[in-house]
Amino acid sequence: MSQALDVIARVRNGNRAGNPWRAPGLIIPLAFVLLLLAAAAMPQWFTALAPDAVDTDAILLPPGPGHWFGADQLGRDVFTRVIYGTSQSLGIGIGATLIGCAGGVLLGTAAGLAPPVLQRLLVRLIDILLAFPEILLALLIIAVLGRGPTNTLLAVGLSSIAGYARLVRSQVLRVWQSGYVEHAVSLGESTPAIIARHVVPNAVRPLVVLATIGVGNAVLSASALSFIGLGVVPPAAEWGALLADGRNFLDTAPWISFLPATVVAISVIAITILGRRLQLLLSQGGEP
Amino acid sequence: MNVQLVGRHDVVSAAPAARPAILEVEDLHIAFPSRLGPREVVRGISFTIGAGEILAIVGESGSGKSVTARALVGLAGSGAELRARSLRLSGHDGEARSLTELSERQWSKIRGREIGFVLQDALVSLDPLRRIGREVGEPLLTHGLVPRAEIGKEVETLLARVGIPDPVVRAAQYPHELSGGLRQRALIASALAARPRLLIADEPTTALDVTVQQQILSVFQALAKAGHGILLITHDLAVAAQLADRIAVMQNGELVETGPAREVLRKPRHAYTQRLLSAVPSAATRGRWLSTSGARPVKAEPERSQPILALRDIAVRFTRPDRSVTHAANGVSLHVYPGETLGIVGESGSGKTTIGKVALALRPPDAGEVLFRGQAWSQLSERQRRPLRRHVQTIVQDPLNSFDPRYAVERIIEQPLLLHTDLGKAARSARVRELIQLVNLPSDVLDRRPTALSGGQRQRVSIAQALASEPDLLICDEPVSALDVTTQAQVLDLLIALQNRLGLAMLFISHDLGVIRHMSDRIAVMKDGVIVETGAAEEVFDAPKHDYTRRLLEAVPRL
Amino acid sequence: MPGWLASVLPAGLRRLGVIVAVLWGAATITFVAVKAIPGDPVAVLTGGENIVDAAEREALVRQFGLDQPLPVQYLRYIGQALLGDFGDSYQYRQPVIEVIGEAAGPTLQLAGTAMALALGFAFVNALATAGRRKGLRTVLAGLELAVLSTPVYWVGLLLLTVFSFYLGWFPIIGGEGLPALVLPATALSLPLAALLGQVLRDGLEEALLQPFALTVRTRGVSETQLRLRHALRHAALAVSTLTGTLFAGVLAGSILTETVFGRAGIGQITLQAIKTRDMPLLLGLVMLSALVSVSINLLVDALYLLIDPRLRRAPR
Amino acid sequence: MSPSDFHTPHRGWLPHHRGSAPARGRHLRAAVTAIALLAAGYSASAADNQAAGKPVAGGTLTFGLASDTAIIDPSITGSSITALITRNLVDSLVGQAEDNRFTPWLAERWEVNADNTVYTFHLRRGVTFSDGTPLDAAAVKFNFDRILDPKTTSSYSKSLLGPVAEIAAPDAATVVISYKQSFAPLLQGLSLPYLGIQSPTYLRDAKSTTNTVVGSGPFVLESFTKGSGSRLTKRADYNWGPGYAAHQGPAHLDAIVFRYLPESSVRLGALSSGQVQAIDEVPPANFRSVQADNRLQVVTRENPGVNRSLFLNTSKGPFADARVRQAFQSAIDAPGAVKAAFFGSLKAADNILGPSTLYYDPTIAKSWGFDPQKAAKLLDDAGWTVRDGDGIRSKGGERLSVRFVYDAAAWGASDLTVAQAVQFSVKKAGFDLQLDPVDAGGYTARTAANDYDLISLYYVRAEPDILRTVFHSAYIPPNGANNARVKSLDEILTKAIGASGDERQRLYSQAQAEIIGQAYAVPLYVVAYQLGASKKLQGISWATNAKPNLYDAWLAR
Repeated sequence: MSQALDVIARVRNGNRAGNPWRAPGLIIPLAFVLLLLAAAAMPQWFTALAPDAVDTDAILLPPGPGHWFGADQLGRDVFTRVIYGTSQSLGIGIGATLIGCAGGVLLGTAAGLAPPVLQRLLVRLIDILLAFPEILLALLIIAVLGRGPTNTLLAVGLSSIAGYARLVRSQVLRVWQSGYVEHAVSLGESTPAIIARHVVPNAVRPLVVLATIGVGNAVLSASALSFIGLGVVPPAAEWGALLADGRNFLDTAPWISFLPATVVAISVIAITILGRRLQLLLSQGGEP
Repeated sequence: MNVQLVGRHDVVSAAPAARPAILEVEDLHIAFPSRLGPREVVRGISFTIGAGEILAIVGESGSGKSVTARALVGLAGSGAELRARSLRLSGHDGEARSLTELSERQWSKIRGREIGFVLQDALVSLDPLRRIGREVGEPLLTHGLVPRAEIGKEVETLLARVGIPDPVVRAAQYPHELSGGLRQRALIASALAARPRLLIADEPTTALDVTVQQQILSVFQALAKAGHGILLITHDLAVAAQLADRIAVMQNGELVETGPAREVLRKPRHAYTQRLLSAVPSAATRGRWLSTSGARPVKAEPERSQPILALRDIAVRFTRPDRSVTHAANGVSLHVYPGETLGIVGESGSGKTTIGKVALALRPPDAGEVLFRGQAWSQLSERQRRPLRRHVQTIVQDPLNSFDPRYAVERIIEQPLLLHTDLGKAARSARVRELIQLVNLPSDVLDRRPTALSGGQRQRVSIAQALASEPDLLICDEPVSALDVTTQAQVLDLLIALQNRLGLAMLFISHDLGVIRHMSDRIAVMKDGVIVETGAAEEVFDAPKHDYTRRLLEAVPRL
Repeated sequence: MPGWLASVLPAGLRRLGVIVAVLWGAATITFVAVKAIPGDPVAVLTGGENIVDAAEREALVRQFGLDQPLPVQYLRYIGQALLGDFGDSYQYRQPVIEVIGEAAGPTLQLAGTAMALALGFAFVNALATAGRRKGLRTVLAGLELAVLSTPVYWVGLLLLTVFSFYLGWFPIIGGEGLPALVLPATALSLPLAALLGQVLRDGLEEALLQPFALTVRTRGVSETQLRLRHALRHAALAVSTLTGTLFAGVLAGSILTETVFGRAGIGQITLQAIKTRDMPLLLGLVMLSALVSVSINLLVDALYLLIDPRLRRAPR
Repeated sequence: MSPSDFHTPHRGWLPHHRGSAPARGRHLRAAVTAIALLAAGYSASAADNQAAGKPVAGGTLTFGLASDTAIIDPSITGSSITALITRNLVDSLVGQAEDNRFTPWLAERWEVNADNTVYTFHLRRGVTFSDGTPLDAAAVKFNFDRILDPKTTSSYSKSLLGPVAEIAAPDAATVVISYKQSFAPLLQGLSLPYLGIQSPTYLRDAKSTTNTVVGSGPFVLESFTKGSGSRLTKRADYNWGPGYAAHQGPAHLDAIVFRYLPESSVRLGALSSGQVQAIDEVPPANFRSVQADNRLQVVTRENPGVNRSLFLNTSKGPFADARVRQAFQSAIDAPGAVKAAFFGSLKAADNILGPSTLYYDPTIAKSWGFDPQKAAKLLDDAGWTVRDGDGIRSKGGERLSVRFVYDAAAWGASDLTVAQAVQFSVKKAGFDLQLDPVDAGGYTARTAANDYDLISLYYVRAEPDILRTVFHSAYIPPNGANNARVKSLDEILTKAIGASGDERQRLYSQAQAEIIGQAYAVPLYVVAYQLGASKKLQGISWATNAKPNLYDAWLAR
């Protein structure tokens, strides 16, 4: 998937010149993501209701005052569930990305800098892992570990390691062969210092952007797992689970799935735009 | 290699005396939109080019010369605004037409057909994924000049015309399979294909070695003789001097001086032209400053008893992907004495950069050894060598490559201090400021990133960094090749001043014979990994012993 | 034999070795994973019923070779897998190869159509908007972003609701016939098209910024010809870096799309193999996907050589 | 009503309801005598009121199914979907009418000896399989021998045959099945498609039977694709329909197409847009709208037997304490949850047994119900007094949390809704009910290892003896489905097998009272088969296992 990330990240934004901090394209998604983070941390600020509160008087109530996003088949407030789902979904998204990146950096750095024999083995390992499409790997991991939010997080995260690792390795090799690493040698820096001070930081730099976009993708992956019934366990209000639940009511109560789906899409869009902006900043020298 | 101009005299069979104008430019302005309103990069320039005439526009980067060239084919860039009192091109039909206000469709009839365009470095200027033949034939196809079936034949004629041997074979090859010179000829052939009367050549020889450059220049000469009008865009006064009938000097979007080549070079009227001319290093400039007038203090004759750096019988081998072995260096022995500058000159692929790396102990030699101050240097383990590295520092062509992109200037210069001194934070900061002053940089560059600096400033930062550890030997690999003439002059002056002041020894690697001659006490000429000739600078230049040296010297265009 | 082939051949053999290593690794990882899945394989074999008595249980265990020690099971499995024999599916009581073979048809049909659609969308979109038509470019880039940010299954359900339930243009049900293929193929193709479109446009824009594009323009070649004759090949190189992602996208997409549209196929049996721990089938599917994935990579490398002469090391 | 088929509507892939089977072989034996006494259960009006028109021949019926089956050979699977489909492909020795009578089919007549150990069947003549092979005693014997052969890996069909001593074919038209001990449920088992007779020629030659069936039924299997569906076409020369059928001769329909449509919205959309004429598992949310649609009909067949209930593990954890179980029972608002999940299309259960089960005790309903105060008091009494920020109780530092283990694949969206409603309901009382979805293998492993607090099951069977399967200590997992791990009911349930009349009724009432009173289980709802169909589809009759028979069905023009 990180190949895709790379691609998404590489896609150019229209106004390359100009101060990227000032563009509205940054402020709006940034504000939205901050809002999401706030909702994840403090859901009770956004809604007075409980996400699992069954209300038999409100079953399948359409959106309106009191229930902004309507109510589901148990009369639970959909808006409240979306808000509470934020921490689940974003948590899985961020956690999985962290796992993927951390594992990717470790494996990728080792596969780029280890002694030749070990290096070849690790490269082969990455190749092997890459031969599994991520979804298959995630499904296998779920099958071994069982369902649940933590396991979803692990499955999505672990399955993305290989992609990140390959990227990190190529970056590590690029940096290792770069002029400034050679120059650092000629300045008299020691190899561990070079790796720690130059190679890893510079190799990991492009990862920041990819990771941002990766969070969005991990949210989508987790929701796909929920959709095929291998995601979180009810009554967790994870976004994918909300969508999956609501699909039985597409014709009678479309809001149960439509509004959460919109939130998912807007969130992922916001995160992706943020990532691209970040990349723009980095590519312009990183001076805010 | 001789250029045969067989056949084809469909171009004007020139009577140079008459020289009817092919292109007339009067009061051309080009502006680009920016946040502060339109920014004029070309401000009211005028010139004409007659048939069989070569006009060179000479200028430094940012002077607006390339934009001018591109504007003439309607490709100045998106958003460019063109304004001219008159911009007239005389076409094949003899009718003059205005190049202002053309639609894209009208332009595409001009491009290639009326004006041929040759860019720098054919490796990237020819589509790398297509065969030479198809690239050269494309204008024919586009303008429908020749039936499809005959294009191949026509392409062969074209290739032969620009002096490419075995045109049938070459047409079937890809750009990367050709040498730089052949490639550039192919590029010229493609510009000639649709038989335009006017050729525009934008730095057509910049990426080439001098000997190859010489060949390409003669192609242009032959073309002019055949009646083509040629607009040559170059930064290199010597190239302009050799090729052009007339020279126009451009600075900040204006033509500050235009005139017959000899006149402009011999009796420059404008101060900028004068500065430009005096900044070019050459035999004549030894012993004086380039960037300012006045003689420079005479350097003490170096003590040549014990070399600071000695290369003994160095060989470096590379294994190609096809398993064949090439020697980047073979039996190279060199000595650098304290306080002197040893220049290594050679064309691309001669192995001079490899020698630089070996001298820096960045690459172990496959045979031979390097001694530093008579002690083992290349034989040491990296751990043993590390503390000694402070004494040998390097300056490279593009300092951006050698700076960690995350670091600001202060951190860059501080780096050797952290490694080799135990100065405290405050002391380091003070030392960094000293060094910055030493290389004539204002202290406000310290918190900037190198990407935000100009090329000359960057090279100064890299010099400051190299000096931070108080080295005895500087290894400079093409340190000024990426710089404009005037900037190059300042950097060279700085290096010489520092050498005088600090008693540095320098191993100075360059392809530019002028620069080498200006800088070096002694010179080594390299070819194909072997040193063909060494000696004192005057000796080598005035009485070359080796054939290759002679050829090299002959190929250098002179002012 | 063309000269470059001779120099490519040893590299080709090395690649073959790598492929075998990758397949073996994938098989091993899956074997370990499958053995690590908790629970009793016999329960799956018998559909979870404890109805079988000890003797029958033993018969089943013996029939599926589960009584052997793990290393023996592993070796036998690897050995048979080499011969293309993955044993019988627990769930379908049929050779895995046959089960996969049956499911492959509909999935190939779906994936092939979706890929064709996606390529079509992407090419038109990229050619039309790379480096020009700013307004349209913004709109399409926005749409691409929206599609990539919306769950695939959700897109499928929306298409279904709108075009089948409300408009009635396409049949809801079905695995047969062209009309039944339209919606699932579209749903599957949209994210692929978005991704491809972005990369293609990106590749085109990058190619158009190269010096050679300027040369081509100075020859009087039209903008469209420049794209078709020159830039597209360069962009195709950029697209090929994406194949792994595309393949993964097709598999993930087919699992979801087949579920939404009730189509038979590889996606369905993969899901079921996971849900029911049908280990032989799961192993077979993983090997299939690894095989397809390495084959695609190989094919792309070959294409690369075909498109980019710089990669062929021809003796001068 | 069917005494044996207890796994009707679930959405899983695996053929059977997990854990439901262990006692199957045994509970069948005692059941048969009672069957004839049973009245037909609840039957919906729509199905019976449509016999108005005269049957029309022709047309293709497309039937949308919520579940798929992996194997179409009825002899080696227990899948209810396979049963539904193959009922049209294979004939049985005997038929069973809706009123539970056994009627002739492939067997013209039969004799059973007094102690139910020897069954003699006299076969109808002139019957052929669709591949031309004639049906004779040898063919029947071949089928049954194959099922009994361990290599066939048959499990359910084999259990229906019971502990056979010998199968004999003394002449071409006579089959004798004999047992060492009495085995009463054979006729009922024989009437099911799982013991339908297939062509021996085909069975002998086929490499694999997973995808094909060749029988003597009114339809021929034209194609079967896993994950997609199957297509059946009429056999024109069919002339040996079951005795209970409304007509003889070929079927009315030209063809039947079964389509696997797992998404409920898709299934419903296909029905309302006319692309299919019948679906199973009508989505509860749409139940009313389908009913209200004058082109459509919904037929609900309530299942007798053990209602969908939660079984509380009495052997360990918080539920070892009867007061905690009772509190749990009282904390659940089952009618509310069921109403929410099924939109009134199913009835909340008021007892462990469904109302159409023999000896169902209607008085039990009044003895329990949703009562939060009672739940709170019971928990206080039991010492679970501390409540944390979420309202969850604890005792001595231990949280009152209980794990509900279920097989995710066999658990539909509506059941999930019920579970979540229950979860919220008991949370208010202070229980932390954790849903713990596992797959089939995991489910078996967890129940066998006694690693759960709750399990949910239901059983389709009209005989109250079914209680023995669920509450007799002999069936504590891994030996059966006594997931409550109850031991105290052994005596009552054993005695009840041999008892008769009022005594038997009294014993079963006593058992029902204890199960509810001691809160071994919390009944949730009465399970039913729901058929949504176009009104054009007529002539459907019902098998005793609550599945539609399509032989008599026809499509009005």
